[in-house]
Amino acid sequence: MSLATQIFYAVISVTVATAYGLTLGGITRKIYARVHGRFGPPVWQPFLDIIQTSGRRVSVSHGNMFLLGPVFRLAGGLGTYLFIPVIYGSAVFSNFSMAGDLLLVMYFVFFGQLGMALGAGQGGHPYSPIGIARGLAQMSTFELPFALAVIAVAIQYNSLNITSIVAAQQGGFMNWTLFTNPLAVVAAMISLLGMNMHSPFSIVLAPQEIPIGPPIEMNSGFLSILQTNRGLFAAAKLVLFMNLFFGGATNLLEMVAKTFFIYMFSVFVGAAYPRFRPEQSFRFFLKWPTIAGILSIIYIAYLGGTS
Amino acid sequence: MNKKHMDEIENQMKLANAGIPEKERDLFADARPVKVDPFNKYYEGFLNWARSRSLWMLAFGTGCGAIELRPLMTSRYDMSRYGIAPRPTPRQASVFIIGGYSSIKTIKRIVRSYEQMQGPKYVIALGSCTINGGMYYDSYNTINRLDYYIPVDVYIAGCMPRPEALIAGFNRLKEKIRAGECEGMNEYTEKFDWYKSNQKQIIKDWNMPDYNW
Amino acid sequence: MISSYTLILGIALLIIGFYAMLTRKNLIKMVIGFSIADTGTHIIIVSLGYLRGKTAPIIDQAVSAVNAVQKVVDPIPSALVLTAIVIGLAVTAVMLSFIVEMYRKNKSLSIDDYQELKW
Amino acid sequence: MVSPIYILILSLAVGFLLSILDKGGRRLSLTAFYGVLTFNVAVVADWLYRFVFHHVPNLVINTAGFKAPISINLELGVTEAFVLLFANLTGLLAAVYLFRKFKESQVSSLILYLLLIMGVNGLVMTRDLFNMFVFLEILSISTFALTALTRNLKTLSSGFKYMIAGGVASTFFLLGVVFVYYFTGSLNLGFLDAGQFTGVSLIALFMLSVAVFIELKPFPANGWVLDVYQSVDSGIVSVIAVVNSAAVGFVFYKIMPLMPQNFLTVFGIAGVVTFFFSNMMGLKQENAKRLLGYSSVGQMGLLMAVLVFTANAPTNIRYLIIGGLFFNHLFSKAGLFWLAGIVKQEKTRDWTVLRNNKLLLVLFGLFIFALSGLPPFPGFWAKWEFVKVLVDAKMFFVLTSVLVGSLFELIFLFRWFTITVKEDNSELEPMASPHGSMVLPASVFGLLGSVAAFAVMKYFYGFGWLQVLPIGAVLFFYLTDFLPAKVKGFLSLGAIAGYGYCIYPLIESNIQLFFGAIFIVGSAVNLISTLNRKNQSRGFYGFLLMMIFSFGNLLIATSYLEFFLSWEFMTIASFLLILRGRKAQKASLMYMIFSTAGAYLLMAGFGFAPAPASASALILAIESVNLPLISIIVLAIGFMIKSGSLGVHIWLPEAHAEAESDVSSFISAILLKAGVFGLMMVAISYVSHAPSFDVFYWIGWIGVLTALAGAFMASFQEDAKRLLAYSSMSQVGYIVAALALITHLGWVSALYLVFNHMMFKSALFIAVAGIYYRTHTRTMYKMGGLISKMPWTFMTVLMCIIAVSGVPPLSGFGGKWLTYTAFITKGWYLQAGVLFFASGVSFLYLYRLIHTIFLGQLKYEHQEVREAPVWFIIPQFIFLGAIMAISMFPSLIIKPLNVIAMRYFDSSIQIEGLTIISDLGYWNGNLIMYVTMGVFAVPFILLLLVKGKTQKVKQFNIVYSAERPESPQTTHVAHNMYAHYRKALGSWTVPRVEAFWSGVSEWAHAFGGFFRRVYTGNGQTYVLYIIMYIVVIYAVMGVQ
Repeated sequence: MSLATQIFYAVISVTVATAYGLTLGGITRKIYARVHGRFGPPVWQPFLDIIQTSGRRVSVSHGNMFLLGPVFRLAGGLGTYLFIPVIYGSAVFSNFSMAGDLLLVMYFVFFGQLGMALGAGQGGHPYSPIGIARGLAQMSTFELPFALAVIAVAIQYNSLNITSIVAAQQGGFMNWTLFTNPLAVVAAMISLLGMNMHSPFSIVLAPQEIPIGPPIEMNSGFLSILQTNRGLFAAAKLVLFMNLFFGGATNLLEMVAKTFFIYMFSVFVGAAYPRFRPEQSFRFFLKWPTIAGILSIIYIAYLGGTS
Repeated sequence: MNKKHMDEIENQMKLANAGIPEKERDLFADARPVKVDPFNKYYEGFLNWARSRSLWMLAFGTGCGAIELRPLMTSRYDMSRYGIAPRPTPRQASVFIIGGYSSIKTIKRIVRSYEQMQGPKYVIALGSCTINGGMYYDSYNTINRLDYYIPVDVYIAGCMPRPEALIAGFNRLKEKIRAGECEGMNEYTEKFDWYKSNQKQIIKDWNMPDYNW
Repeated sequence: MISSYTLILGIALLIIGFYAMLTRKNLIKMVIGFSIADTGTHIIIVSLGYLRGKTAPIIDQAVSAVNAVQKVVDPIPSALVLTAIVIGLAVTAVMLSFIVEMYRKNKSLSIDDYQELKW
Repeated sequence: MVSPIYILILSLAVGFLLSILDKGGRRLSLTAFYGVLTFNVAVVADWLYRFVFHHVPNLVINTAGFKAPISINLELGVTEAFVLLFANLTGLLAAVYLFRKFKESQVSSLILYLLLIMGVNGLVMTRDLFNMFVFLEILSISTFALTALTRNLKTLSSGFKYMIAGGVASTFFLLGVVFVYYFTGSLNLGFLDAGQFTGVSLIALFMLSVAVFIELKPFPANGWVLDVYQSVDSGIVSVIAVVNSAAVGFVFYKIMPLMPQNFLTVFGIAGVVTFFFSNMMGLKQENAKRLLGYSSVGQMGLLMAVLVFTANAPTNIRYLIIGGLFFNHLFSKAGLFWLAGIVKQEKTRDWTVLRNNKLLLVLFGLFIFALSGLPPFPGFWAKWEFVKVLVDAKMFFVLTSVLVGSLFELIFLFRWFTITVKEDNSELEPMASPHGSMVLPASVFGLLGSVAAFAVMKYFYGFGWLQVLPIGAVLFFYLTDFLPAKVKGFLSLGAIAGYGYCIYPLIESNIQLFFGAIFIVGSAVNLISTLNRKNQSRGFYGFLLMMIFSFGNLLIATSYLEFFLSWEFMTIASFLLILRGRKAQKASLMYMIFSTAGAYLLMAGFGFAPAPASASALILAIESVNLPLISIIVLAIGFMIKSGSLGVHIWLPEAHAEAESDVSSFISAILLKAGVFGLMMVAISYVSHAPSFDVFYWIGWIGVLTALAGAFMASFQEDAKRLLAYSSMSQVGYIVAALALITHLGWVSALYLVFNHMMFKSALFIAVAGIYYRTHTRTMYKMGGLISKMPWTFMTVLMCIIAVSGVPPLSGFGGKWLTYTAFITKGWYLQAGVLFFASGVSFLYLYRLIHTIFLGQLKYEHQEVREAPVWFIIPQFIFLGAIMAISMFPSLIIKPLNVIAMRYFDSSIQIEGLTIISDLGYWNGNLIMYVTMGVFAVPFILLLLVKGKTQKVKQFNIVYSAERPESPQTTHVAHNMYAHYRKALGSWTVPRVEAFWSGVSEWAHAFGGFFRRVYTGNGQTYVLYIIMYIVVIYAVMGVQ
């Protein structure tokens, strides 16, 4: 495959993922509205919002790092997505997954978060660091159960290569990690709640406490970049979870179906629960999902698991 | 143009920021806001369409009318179906709803918040008080006409206007946006000195920069 | 071989001396105790060298150099004790001179009053 | 060729004549006095020279024309001559020291002094027990009288206690002598042997030996001597502590052959007990001379123990141990007592006045270092060999007590040292310039100690110049200290280059080369930052070079001793460097204590280890050494102390934070790696000789928990350097854990992390140094918004924190990838989970570091701050360049590391082009870099398209709930940034280790304080102790 083809495929892949991610965002808002007893915005509202924010004629910048923050963020989202093979067996959607394995994906997630944190930090607004401090602290805690789950998966399939993990889950839904290693999936799905930052783990944006936290100074084009990333990054995370725990996907439809349901899990939880205080959230992650993660490792590694 | 001349022009573009103490002057930007024209007619038309369908409202209840925004947001009237959403920071908001009477103390905050919004930005003035002072017309502490101080796009009369009236106001705003008539942002820049002198006339403790970027 | 009475006397004096040193608070009495113990030591030494019925190890008219070995007690303890007495005397003298000085400085003869240095 | 009998005769004769001579003027009598003392030294030195170099047989002097046993005889052999030389020399120097006193005092003190010296000489030489008693009494009486040289209540009362105690002891001695005679019929040592003492006659021997032992001041029957040490004039005390003790100690040595084994064992143990308790009680002591007293008493106890316990050692080793300890104690203790007389300050904390006089300060340091048993002084070698002897004899109780006691001693000595060097002395009156006669003796001993140190190194062990080089560096820069700092800095750079050139041929393997790059090249680059120093920066470069050369010497050390010597040099140098920090008193002390504890463990561990068979460098030779389990454990703990592992890490943050800014980078980036190097050495032996107990499994856990705890602690720091210090701890935890995997991939990742950490932590510390240089604060919340003022530094910090955190595309990710892969492959799953957690937590402190310093609100006082000086920027960018290079082309570093690790294991990774493939996954750093660049460019262009007309605003132009910010201070969120996290973690964040160690310290001090209550100050009690001590010893020995 030539580099040009690869880049072309990547562009398609990214566009689809972004569009899909944004649509999911719209659906979320719709569902939230329905839970509230409202009609809710149209599903394509996120697209309109992006156009609106990109269309502002002026913007303010607090400095170079502020300017680069959103760029880092979207680069992080793009990179994360591009290092994941999205559809098993598809050339178009295999992205740049030959650059690295699962560990690369897990660490590339931080690329954007770190950059965004720096950009927001230069904004000089006190709410930004408060939000970031919460975000980083929460991230450190939900990464633990997620890492444990990933380790369990790596033990189970004896690989950190996402493609081979997906390959190992082919041939019937009973081969999915969901069924072969349910504890790991429990741990990972709970940490997904934290990653998606819906209630009860929405302590970073927390509109009523620290008006949207880190991106409080983000405006116009900067914000539109962040909004784009929200869509793309959400898709990337979902695809990763689908690959690791739900047997991956062999076509676009299966991908959409599976990721939709994975996403709906956090949406429903988010619509149903009020927000934790920061320390409650941290403690929660260090308690139940971590225990589940440890148990999954014990189950897989020491009790013989499914092998 | 030589360098000296350039510097002179630049200095003219600078704001004096006389209200803030010497020590803090370096901490505020002193640039003058400039007029920014639309890029292209058709492109602007497209953008205006999107803007009209994605109105981000600054969650700043300046007066008693803010009480009417709650039913508007919640299930009874649900503004979100029109693409109207509250935003907690003026940096991201595009619509500023002045919720009724503005005391001198509040107008200072209104000016600051308005200036911090990134254009194109729109103002909906709510209730009689913003039009002619309403029941506070002779108050020592309340302004009578809001558009002396910031450009207003839509007035919604009434005391109080009901959420239905608000929705009607929003629809009027949307029409105006789509028609390209909402250039309050540029109006403010063009008549910047006039607005400033009006504002400074009533705000005595002017301890902020002349333009709050 | 040991002339037990003198030995017992010596040991008794030694113990009395130590007892005095341990129980008397007065500095001079302590020195006296030391002297008594010293004397006890000397008696022990002499008693160790004493042989019943023999004479002092001085070679004169009574004891000729030839039969000295049969007639005299062991001369070495006696020689030792002479030295020890001298040394004991010197030590006692130094002690007493210290006590005089100490009394001049502190106007007290009780050992309890000289506890400034400790720990 | 003068017979030593003339020493006695002349001393006695001149002693009697002095009062007559004094009539002719004090000058005359003093001339005669010093003449005799000099004569003594000359005679003994002459004899020692003959004994050593011409192998003259022992000299036996018969008196009164008869041979022993009829008459008293004296004997002078090499040991006697050795002891006498130093006793007489000390006597002479102490007399010189007392010169001004002697000029004014009564002539009788001169006479007494001569008698004392005569008594010492006689005591050492005589072979007759009763004669010994006589000399002992001569010695004692003259000493008693001399205590009253300065006559005040304290000296008199302590002298009286001394006399009472001495009287009791001599009574027993006399009884012992007589009983010996009674039972054996002989008083001459030449005609006595152990076989003659059986049954009831043992009592005679018991009395004799216990009396001598009491004279040697065993705990607790030694309260009187402490009072004497504290109160009596320093000159006289130096004589009592050194000369008298030496003589009496020698008496003990002479009667030792008579004693049965159980006597010896009890005395040896009593010696150890004395050593242990004296030093423990010393912890609480604040009076300088009394402290020295405790130390003296302890040293004598140690000497007794050594005499007893080295009986089976080879002769030359035994001489080295005994002689080393004896000489070490002698010259350092005498020197310190003399200094005490010069300083005239009672409290140790008032010794700060010593700083006025550089020569005395250097001497003080020298004596303290010698007394603590640090190289190159003789005590070090003695202790090293003694430990080996004890280990071989399996005397672990003694070993432990001696090492712990030594540690106590080191603690109070170094506390004293750090106080003297650092504590504020503005309120004290400056010290009067001392008279030359008082300084001379100490200087002579300082010089003598150094010469002896050099002699041992050169002639006993035959070390080459490379091993001596660290000391050479210090001396060189001591002499050229007047040069400006920049010149010295460049000289040092040149010296490092030269040194590297010299040791390069000695390097035999890749692993040495790798650590050489870390130690030498890393140091050289770090050294650039020191070029920013102003003025002369006295005493800095010497110690810096000493440290760097010691690093290098570690690499090429071929024996345990060489390794340990370099290790100790490194410790000393780094201690002195840390001590330079403005508030580093406590930090450096803590560092020294922990380092020394580690060093003692190493000493014991090396003692257990069988000697390597091959002559190549230790790191290679160790491969074939089968280290016993205990050795592995002890060595590993020793090395882990140096690398700051959890539990023994508490020195680390203090030392890093309080050292000077440019020193911290050395400590963190390079010094910690020395610990890793040591641990690697242990692991190499472990690879081929794994014992049944899996030590490295637990080391792995410790490493992992260190990583986590370090990250937690770092997140809660307000001080930038402390934060970096805890970060170092965390990172080294990773390294240790990876090393402990004992797999190919584990070692590759450990070495990769070592390299990486060296670079980014150097750069970070230098960056913080630059910031400190400009802002004069390390407290992060006092900074903020510096990005606009120090963009280059920001750039470094940004890149480095990306590298630390392991975010792709920079080199840190490689470390994470290798580590996790290695852990999962090995099967250490839960450990990997903890490491993941630690890595997540590391984001907290990294963000805090960069945000609170560079982002947020710039403070008023920093409006005028400029970019850091270029000397700070250059090394940062050198490291940054290296980081970028290995990020771009990871195989540059992975390939050599792969080769290094393949020496011990089969390779577990394949390198295909630019992709590195493990059993579990793969990683292509190059492609990641390009993809990252690509995905970075796309949003950047996108942003330029959509951002509209952008106005650059300033720090107060923020939305602030429709208000304006009050001040930068109140707007900058930085203080206690992770309060919620701390709250959530609750008891996890309680610094238990600190609490534990402060508890240990408190308990040790409390015990010291408790036990020293036995010294009530009452002379009568002391007599009681002596008598009870005799009874107890009697009971313990089981004599009928």
